[in-house]
Amino acid sequence: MKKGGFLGVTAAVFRKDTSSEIRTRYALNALFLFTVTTLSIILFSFQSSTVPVQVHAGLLWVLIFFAAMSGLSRTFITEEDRGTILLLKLSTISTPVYYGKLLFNVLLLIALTAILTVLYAMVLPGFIVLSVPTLCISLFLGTVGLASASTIIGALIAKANARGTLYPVLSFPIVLPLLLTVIRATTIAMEQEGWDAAMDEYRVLISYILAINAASYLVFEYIWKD
Amino acid sequence: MTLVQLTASGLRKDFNRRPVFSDISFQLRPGQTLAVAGRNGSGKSTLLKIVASLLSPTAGTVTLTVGGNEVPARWMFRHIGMVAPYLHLYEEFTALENLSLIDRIRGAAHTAAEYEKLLAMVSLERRKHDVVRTFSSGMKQRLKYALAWMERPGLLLLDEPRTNLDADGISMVRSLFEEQRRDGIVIVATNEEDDAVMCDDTIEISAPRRGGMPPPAGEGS
Amino acid sequence: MYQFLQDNSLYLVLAISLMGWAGIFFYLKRLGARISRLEKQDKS
Amino acid sequence: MKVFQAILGFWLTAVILCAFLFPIVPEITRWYEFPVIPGLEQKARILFFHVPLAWTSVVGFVVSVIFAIRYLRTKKLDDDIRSSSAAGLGLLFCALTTITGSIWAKFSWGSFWNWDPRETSIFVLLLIYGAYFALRSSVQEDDKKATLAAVYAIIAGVTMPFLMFVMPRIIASLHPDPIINTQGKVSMNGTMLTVFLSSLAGFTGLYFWIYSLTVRLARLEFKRSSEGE
Repeated sequence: MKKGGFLGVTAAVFRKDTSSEIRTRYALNALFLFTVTTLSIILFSFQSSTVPVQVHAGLLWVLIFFAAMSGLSRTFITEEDRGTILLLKLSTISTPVYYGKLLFNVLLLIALTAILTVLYAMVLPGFIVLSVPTLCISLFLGTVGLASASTIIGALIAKANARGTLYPVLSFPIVLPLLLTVIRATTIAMEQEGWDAAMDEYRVLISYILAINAASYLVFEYIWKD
Repeated sequence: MTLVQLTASGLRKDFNRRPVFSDISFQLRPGQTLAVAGRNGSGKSTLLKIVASLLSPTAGTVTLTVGGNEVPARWMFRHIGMVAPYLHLYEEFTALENLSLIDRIRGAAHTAAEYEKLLAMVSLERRKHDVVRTFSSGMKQRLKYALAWMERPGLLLLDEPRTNLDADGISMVRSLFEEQRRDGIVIVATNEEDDAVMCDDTIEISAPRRGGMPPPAGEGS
Repeated sequence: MYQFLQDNSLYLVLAISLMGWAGIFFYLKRLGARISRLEKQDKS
Repeated sequence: MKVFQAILGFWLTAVILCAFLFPIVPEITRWYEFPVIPGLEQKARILFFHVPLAWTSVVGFVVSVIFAIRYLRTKKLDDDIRSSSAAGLGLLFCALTTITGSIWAKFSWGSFWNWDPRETSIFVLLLIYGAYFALRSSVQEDDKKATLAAVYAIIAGVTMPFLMFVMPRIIASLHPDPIINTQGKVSMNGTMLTVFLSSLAGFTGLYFWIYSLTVRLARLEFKRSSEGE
């Protein structure tokens, strides 16, 4: 990229998506409603019974996973549905579009995860964390990985029909290794002190993030064309 | 504006192994204009998309050279301005925002004065702070012209150029067209005789018939 | 009879497996021949 | 081709005979005897068939990913035919693995499904195959279908090794039950290993035989459908 530079264009795509989201609230509304409904369902079903730690860790990530599934495909689908993707194609190459949208999804999911976790901890007193740093690191890495996988699958799904059902179906086997690892890391955060107790899990998560992003970088060009 | 030269050779496109058109070749030098004619569904838009490298052909090549150097397909957009019915704007943004956002994504940064000038050219200066959703289809079409014209592209692709435009709009398109043909290339896909006669050349595309089957439906003209 | 089958169940399983394999084998061979025939038809 | 088929025929027949006829004894004295594996006994024999099935379903996946990469490079629909045929066959073998596996699980561990690491891995492979074909069926246009399917196969191919790596660590911690680990401690003697490896080779050969038939059939179908229009 000569003019504007790669980073500049990526930032421009990101800015366009952010201000579009603020104007239309396609994803935000869906995510907000999703959070409220699922949390209240969990609250009603648990009442005051105590549940083991692993269940909390698992449940939290089930929430985050489905939230990602309901919100993160929008950024590509709206471009495709409204026919604005051609305008983008006539304006830039694939890579900055991909990274702009990835950045948007990552930040959206990080914000969502933060809110979800705080709400979850407030509403369910059984959610006790021994090591807050471990929790934060796991949530962060898990969210980045989940957002990365969701973004490339979202780009795929935007080109297909029957997207609503297909999105979780395609994503689940891809993110399962990530989910299992991050659930384990979250469990460790609730059981052990010290930020490095889940070091192995961090390594797996980081290499997952690197691998999925490298693959996405290589294949996105092919989704983008045609 | 940079001087560009466009060569298309042996272009052919199949949809699901059914040919839309085949063996289309042409060469355009700066100052040349070409009209693409054909029935509805004959693949005029498909041809334009292929020339803009938005779609890859089943066979054949499109080469764009700038100052004698060939431009790789993924960078072609830099020299292309396109106006087409299937090209949509960001409706949640204002006219001005559409210009500046796309400008940034293109990696360029025109000044506010230049945006004003463009909007004045397409007579939208009074509505520049209104979101595009509230625009009439003619106004959207005008804004598309402003977007296509912003970079002063070497190659201008117009699909159904007068869609939704009033007499004023059509004369604006005319003057753009004349301006562009001084040292740039224009390709117009059209059904209207008036548009075709403006151009130096016309190519007529029709689906290669196979056993009397009608050409595939669905792909808009 | 039942006793005999139970004592020699291993051989029973063996026999079934062998028959199954033979079935698959000859089915595949026939399929291959049929595909070759179709390919020849298509060429000519 | 004829020779290959004849060899394969004898090869797998021999494997089946050896797998069932060689006796399982506590104390090995002769070359053709298998050692007793505690908790499995006669049931150990399914090892010679179940594991190769699982292996071939993974081979199918790998072949599919390789041709997916090739398709993206060449954009020739023939590579897509090969990729999707490999995946289709992989799906079949994956289903067979699941069935034989859960029969074994029923007799060894008492229930058809235990979510032990390998069961879960094969289940996820099944999900990937399912998702792959769901994606294919939701796209109409040939080129687009092939591209999207290829991209998905590649993404899945990148994440699958993580599953293989992550799974045993995670599940072991959730299921400390020692019974489930018997599988990991399978100790084979030389004879057993030879038969086992021969079976792996035989099943791989069988896979590629069926694979070539499937590809040829798919090509014929492809040709017919483009001419028929």
